[in-house]
Amino acid sequence: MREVIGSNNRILEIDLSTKKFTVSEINKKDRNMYLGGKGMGLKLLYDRMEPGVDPLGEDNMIAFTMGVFMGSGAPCSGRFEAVTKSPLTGIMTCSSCGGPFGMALKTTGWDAMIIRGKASAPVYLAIDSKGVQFKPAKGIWGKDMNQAEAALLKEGAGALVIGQAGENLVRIANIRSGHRFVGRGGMGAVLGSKNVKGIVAKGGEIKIVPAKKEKFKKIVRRFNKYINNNPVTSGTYRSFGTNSATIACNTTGTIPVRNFTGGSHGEVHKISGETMAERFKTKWDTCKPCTIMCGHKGTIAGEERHIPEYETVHLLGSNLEIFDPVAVSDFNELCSKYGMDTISLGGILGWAMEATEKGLIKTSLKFGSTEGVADMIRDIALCRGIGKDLAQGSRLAAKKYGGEDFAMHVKGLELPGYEPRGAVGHGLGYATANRGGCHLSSYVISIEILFNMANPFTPKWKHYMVKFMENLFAAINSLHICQFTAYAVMFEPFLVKVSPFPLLKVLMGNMAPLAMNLMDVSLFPETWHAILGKHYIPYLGMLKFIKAGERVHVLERYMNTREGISKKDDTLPLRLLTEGRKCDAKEHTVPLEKMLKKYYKSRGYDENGIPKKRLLRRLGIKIQ
Amino acid sequence: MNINKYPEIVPGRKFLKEFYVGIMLWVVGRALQVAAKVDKEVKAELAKLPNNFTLRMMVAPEKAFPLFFYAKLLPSFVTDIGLLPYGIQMFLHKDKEGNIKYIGADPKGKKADLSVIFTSIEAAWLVLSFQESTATAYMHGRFVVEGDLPHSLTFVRALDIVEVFLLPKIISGLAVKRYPKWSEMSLMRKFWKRIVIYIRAFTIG
Amino acid sequence: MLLPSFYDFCCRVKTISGHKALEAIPGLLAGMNARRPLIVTDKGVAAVGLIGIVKKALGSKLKIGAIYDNVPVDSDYKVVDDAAKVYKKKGCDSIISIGGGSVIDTAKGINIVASLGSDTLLDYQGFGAVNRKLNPHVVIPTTAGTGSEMTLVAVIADPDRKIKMLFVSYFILPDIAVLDPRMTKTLPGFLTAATAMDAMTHACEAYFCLEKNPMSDGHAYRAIKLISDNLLKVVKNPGDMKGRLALANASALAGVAFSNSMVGVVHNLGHTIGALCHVPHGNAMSILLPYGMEYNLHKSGDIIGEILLPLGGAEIYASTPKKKRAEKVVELIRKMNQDLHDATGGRHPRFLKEITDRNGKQIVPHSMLPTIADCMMLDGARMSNPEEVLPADAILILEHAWEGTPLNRKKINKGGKKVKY
Amino acid sequence: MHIPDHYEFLNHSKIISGKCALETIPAELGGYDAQKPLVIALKSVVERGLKKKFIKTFSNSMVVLGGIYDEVREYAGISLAQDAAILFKARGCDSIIALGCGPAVDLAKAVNVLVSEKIDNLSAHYEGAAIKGPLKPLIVVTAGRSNGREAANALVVDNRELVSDFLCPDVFIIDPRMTPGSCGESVAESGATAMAQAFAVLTDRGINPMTAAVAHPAMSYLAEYLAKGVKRPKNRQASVALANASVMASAAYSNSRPGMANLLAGELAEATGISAGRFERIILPSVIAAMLKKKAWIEDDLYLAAAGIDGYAATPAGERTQRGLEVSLNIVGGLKKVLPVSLSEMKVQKHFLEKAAKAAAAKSGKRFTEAECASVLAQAWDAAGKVK
Repeated sequence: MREVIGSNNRILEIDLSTKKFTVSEINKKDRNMYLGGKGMGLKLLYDRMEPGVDPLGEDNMIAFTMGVFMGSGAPCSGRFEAVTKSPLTGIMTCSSCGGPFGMALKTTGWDAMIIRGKASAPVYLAIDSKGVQFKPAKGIWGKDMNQAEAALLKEGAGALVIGQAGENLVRIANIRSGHRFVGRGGMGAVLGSKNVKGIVAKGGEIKIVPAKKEKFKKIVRRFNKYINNNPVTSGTYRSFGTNSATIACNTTGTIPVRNFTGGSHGEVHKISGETMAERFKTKWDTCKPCTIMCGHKGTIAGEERHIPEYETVHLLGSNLEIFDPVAVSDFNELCSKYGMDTISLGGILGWAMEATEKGLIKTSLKFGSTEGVADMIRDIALCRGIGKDLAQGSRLAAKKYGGEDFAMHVKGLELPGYEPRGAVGHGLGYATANRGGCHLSSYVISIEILFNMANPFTPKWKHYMVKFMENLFAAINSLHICQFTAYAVMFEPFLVKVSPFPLLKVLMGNMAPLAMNLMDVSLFPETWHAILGKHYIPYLGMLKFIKAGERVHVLERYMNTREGISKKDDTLPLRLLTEGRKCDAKEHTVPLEKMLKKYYKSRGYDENGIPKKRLLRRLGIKIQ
Repeated sequence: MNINKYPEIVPGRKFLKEFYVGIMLWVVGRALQVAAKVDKEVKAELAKLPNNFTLRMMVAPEKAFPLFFYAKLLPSFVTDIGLLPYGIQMFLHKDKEGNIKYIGADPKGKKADLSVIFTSIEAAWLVLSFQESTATAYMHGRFVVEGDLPHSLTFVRALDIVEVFLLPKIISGLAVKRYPKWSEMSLMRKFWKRIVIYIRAFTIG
Repeated sequence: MLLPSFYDFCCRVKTISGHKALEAIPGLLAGMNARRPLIVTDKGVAAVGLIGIVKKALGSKLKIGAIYDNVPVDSDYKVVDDAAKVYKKKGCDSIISIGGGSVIDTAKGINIVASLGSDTLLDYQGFGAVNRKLNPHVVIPTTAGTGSEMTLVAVIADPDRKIKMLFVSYFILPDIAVLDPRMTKTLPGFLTAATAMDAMTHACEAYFCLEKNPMSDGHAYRAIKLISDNLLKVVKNPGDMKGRLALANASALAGVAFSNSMVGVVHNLGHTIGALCHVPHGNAMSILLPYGMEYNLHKSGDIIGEILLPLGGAEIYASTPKKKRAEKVVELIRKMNQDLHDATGGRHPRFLKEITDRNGKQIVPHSMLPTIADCMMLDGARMSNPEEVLPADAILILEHAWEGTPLNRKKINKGGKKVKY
Repeated sequence: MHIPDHYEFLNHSKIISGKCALETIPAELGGYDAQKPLVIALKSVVERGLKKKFIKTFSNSMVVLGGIYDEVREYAGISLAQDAAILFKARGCDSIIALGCGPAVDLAKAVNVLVSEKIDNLSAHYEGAAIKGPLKPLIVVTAGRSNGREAANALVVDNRELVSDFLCPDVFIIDPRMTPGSCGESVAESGATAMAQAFAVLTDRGINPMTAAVAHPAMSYLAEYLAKGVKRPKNRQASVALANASVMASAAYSNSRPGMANLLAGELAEATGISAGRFERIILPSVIAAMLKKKAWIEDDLYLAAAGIDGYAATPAGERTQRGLEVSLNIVGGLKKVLPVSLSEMKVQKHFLEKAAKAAAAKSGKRFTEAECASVLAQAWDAAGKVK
């Protein structure tokens, strides 16, 4: 096995129309500016793709990019990124996935892969270190994800597959690798539109060796210590998965109930992570490698299944007023069979239920009832009946049937399972997230609710928190390492650890910039540095690291503004802005306009939300 | 839905305009009564109206100006202005002998043969503050006529003449279509009548 | 275009126009949940066979409840009550009126009584008495002139009290007006001329009188243009269906225009002459129109001048200097009257003295003029004339119109400001 | 003058425009035997402080406002209509006043259907059931941005259209106290919509004298006041004229067939979620340029309305079509500084264009081909049809 020090830097560019591929190299400057993962994927598409192409057309490209951490043995580094123009939102979408395909592709010798064009007939791609083979997908086209993946895995260590939903160009279709998904933004439909059923990478052809082995070992030890000490990463997430947040969110009124009309519900404990862990006797089932261990599997309805994640539980559960964990798991299994994003699906079903209630469409769906839900999921995946329209996403469905005021999406992407009226900073995060209604772009709710460090109802400094977290997470997703490690890295260093909690809270509430910049996240750049070594690129300091994150975020924003995104799209569903909730003693809404103005200013956008030229120049983004 | 968020709204009143319009109606009524006595032209014009004829000028809607319980306590001068108690209105009566008389503002026991109704207080204000001429106001629907249209034309014509008598040219020029020339109405007659009508309107009637 | 400081415009009637417009009626009535109409008409219309045409066009889709053809020329409330009884007895649910102004007004009255439930029209006098939606009412005008199908007024006489009762309400407006050239096909030339000139007068007066507004202007402009383009053609060639359709349209357009912009001295005098001497309305209108314009020339000459464009065409308009345009309009109207006079073999009168009855007797004797001038003061149309009209002025106009000489404009009493619309 | 062999025309709404127009509302309501209206108001209008002025005009009248439901924003959805209907019933109202244009009117129409037909939602009507009887009186007080559907016999709630002659508002009140716009942009958008509608009516081959008579003043006012109104949105005279133009254009348009600019703009607006007015402003010049190139036949009405009587008469008959188009181009050009002039400037995704052209051609009833639509859009992509 060949050893590669630091990073391999090879890009595989595949043109399906001509069935040819080319090999190119990531240059040092780009590596330094955009790191890898998400940043690199965006940069590659930015250089190659014209704005205004049809997401489901030939001209769209999809990039799969690995980070520098992948394969190095850094903790929680088993993640890769997929970037494309989303058919659901019509703008760029980036999705992180922890499946085995990333490691397989990286160890096959590729740091990135770009697919363009459209195959004339269904194919699957088999990748090895020499290049790619286009193989007809006759046998697996039309099969569900389980069967297709099993078939492909015969030829390599990791595979990506789409289900029937992707084949049918369902705009919320996802891509699967192992038990993990490239979930959001309808990437499955992009592959489906290119007639690609799956991609399999041989794996195991090269081995990544860190440049500074000793330092790297030390850092990994420190990293693991942080993770194991942090109560979230080592405690709740490790024991109960992401769904451990349910109870905290329910008491603070931040779970979606009944298509985002309410923020808490009395029966939520039935679907909490703790209940599920006990009831289904869960075991770990995670990305590889991982130290946090948030993924779980358990025995549900007599078979071993993956335990639904927080978002799945709330979008397919509480949002539909369904509090039966087995039913939620059933829906989850259907989604992973047909290949659909559970968050978007939950949003769509919530919309459909309310639209049915209001007489806009005719379905058998009803809030609080599981009846017809499974059938509707099948209909959506297979584009049957009204499912065909629902498969277009809640935005397009609402355009056709009405009910745009309660279609819970931002920029076309359905909202995840946090109710922003209980955490306004998180609401701003939804509005400004580049790919649409996304919780992972900034996840300010972690500060507002999970760590209880800021008042969730005041707009004070929320713009700064959102900005800081966006930059940080963009950088983390470019390394690429699990986002949850950020909690450990942010809160475990000495200074934060010894500060009394009330002081931290006061600081965060009143001087957020100071508080946030005091957080020492230098562990990330240090790891990066240990892997790549100084001889390869200049030293990456913490500020530079955050700036790289900012660059990635602003580049994505800039790419989106070329597709027509502006202030008008940075908004929330009307319901969140105008309707008070019954679960609040005093009705309140998200004061978005106020926060947005400040956010634009601190970001360096103009009042219409377009990045100013000065900002782009400062970040070194070439204006096209 | 919380319907208390959208309260019912009972609109208020425009007291100043009510006051002005009330006074003006009184002046118009009294002036017509006097002019019919002292001026031949007005008399001839009003002679076209049948005898025993009651004319009413009012601002709609009548019910918007409720009868206050204390109305009876007020001196008749105040109630006759038509200001508060009976709505803003005035009555002119032509008796059997053909004399025109202003008979106050109390609608009780009076049956109007012809009603000239201003559609709103604002409309009455526009007309009676001479921002719109009588003809324009009619075109713009500022007042409607209930009863025989020909009679109302007679009335409007008489009103036009009285306006010329009462008001300086600069104002009445706005109110009438064609200001009479000297050949039609001599200066002497105009000024003399103006004085007489004013004095009598405010005194003996 | 002029923007008035205030105006209102209302024309609620759905217009159906075309060579096969009648055939659309069953569908439209069905759309309003009506299946069994009462047909209201007069003997004259029935005599020329128009009912047959309508019946044939309605076909079998619609069951006609009854046909009431007893409407006299001057309709009164007794006729209305009588017809309403027929309506109720036969279980009708809508009205189709076929005829001229009198028939249409009667039908409006019938609709009030039949829809609101009382036995007699007398119950619905006064402001606001008609206060809810009436049953569907389809109007098929046969004269191309009155524009009565477009107005929200119904004038119905009360012979006992010798007054004309005025019913004004939005709900009185017919629902549908059907303009079909087949209905005017049999109209003789001189009547075509008279009714069309009536419409012309509506349009012209609507264009220059006080309540003119942008919408009425748009309608009036097109009415004038259609009439000036088509009238002579149709009079000369009565079978010209295209021309007939154009005239029917023009009449409706003029009806819309004048019912929203009111009319002036021409109608003022015309109504009075009609009432006192029983002159056909159209004839009085066509004779007085040029005089009415001349009378108002000094006040609204510019506006009257604009009429030259639809009346004479762009070439004449452009070649006439601005100041002369209004005079040219008057000249053209006179010429039009003259042409019609020639084309109808003298049956279209040019001056008041030319109007004769069947026996060749003058209808308007010269001695009547002072009486007309006095009574003129009682007609509502004088309010909306740009210039004040007093008996002395009326005499001036009437004298000239009687003789047929152009108005001596030096004698007109001038004063006051320019008209503010 | 062209008279088609068959046409139907309905302009149900009464227009009351000018000084003290608001004060006529009690009398108008009285004509319908109503005296307790529910007011459905645009949030933006209320926020501009017009609510107080509006209420004041009812002084000294018997009218009691059953409530001012001011939750209407950009989107008209059934939930709002249901809420307003509850309010309507709870207060025992008997009529509806829409304060503001666009969604407020759509919503008021929907509420009217709900309360008059006594139903909970519109699903039956979406499936084709006809609206049965006459509805409650609906008065529209124009203010704010128009979407060109106010005077039409249709409502669009939840992006779905219902058509019925009963839906026409009964009265339009255009009062100088209410019409002044908040910014040049919204005036320009309403203006562009009205312009596209009037243009579509006046260039339609099936034009009839009635629609022409209504579209004529609309076009004239646009020609005279649009540039001024956009420059000075607070100008009362211009704003009244433009509000008039909007109402007239939408009344005429609802009796006519949609033009190419309307169809294309509608498709693009649906695809992008940006208001159609902006697209109309961009596409109209390209449509006009294409017509100029094609030397299409157009009734004289367009030039007459746009250039006024004198301008019209001074032009030889043969040149009127062309000059009419040129003048229209200039009117649209007056919006150059406030609205974007090209689709690329609007950052419309290029792949939408093809679909829009296809859909527009399909909806046009074979009047335009897909190729024509596509070429117009291609021209509109990069600021084509530059104004002279």
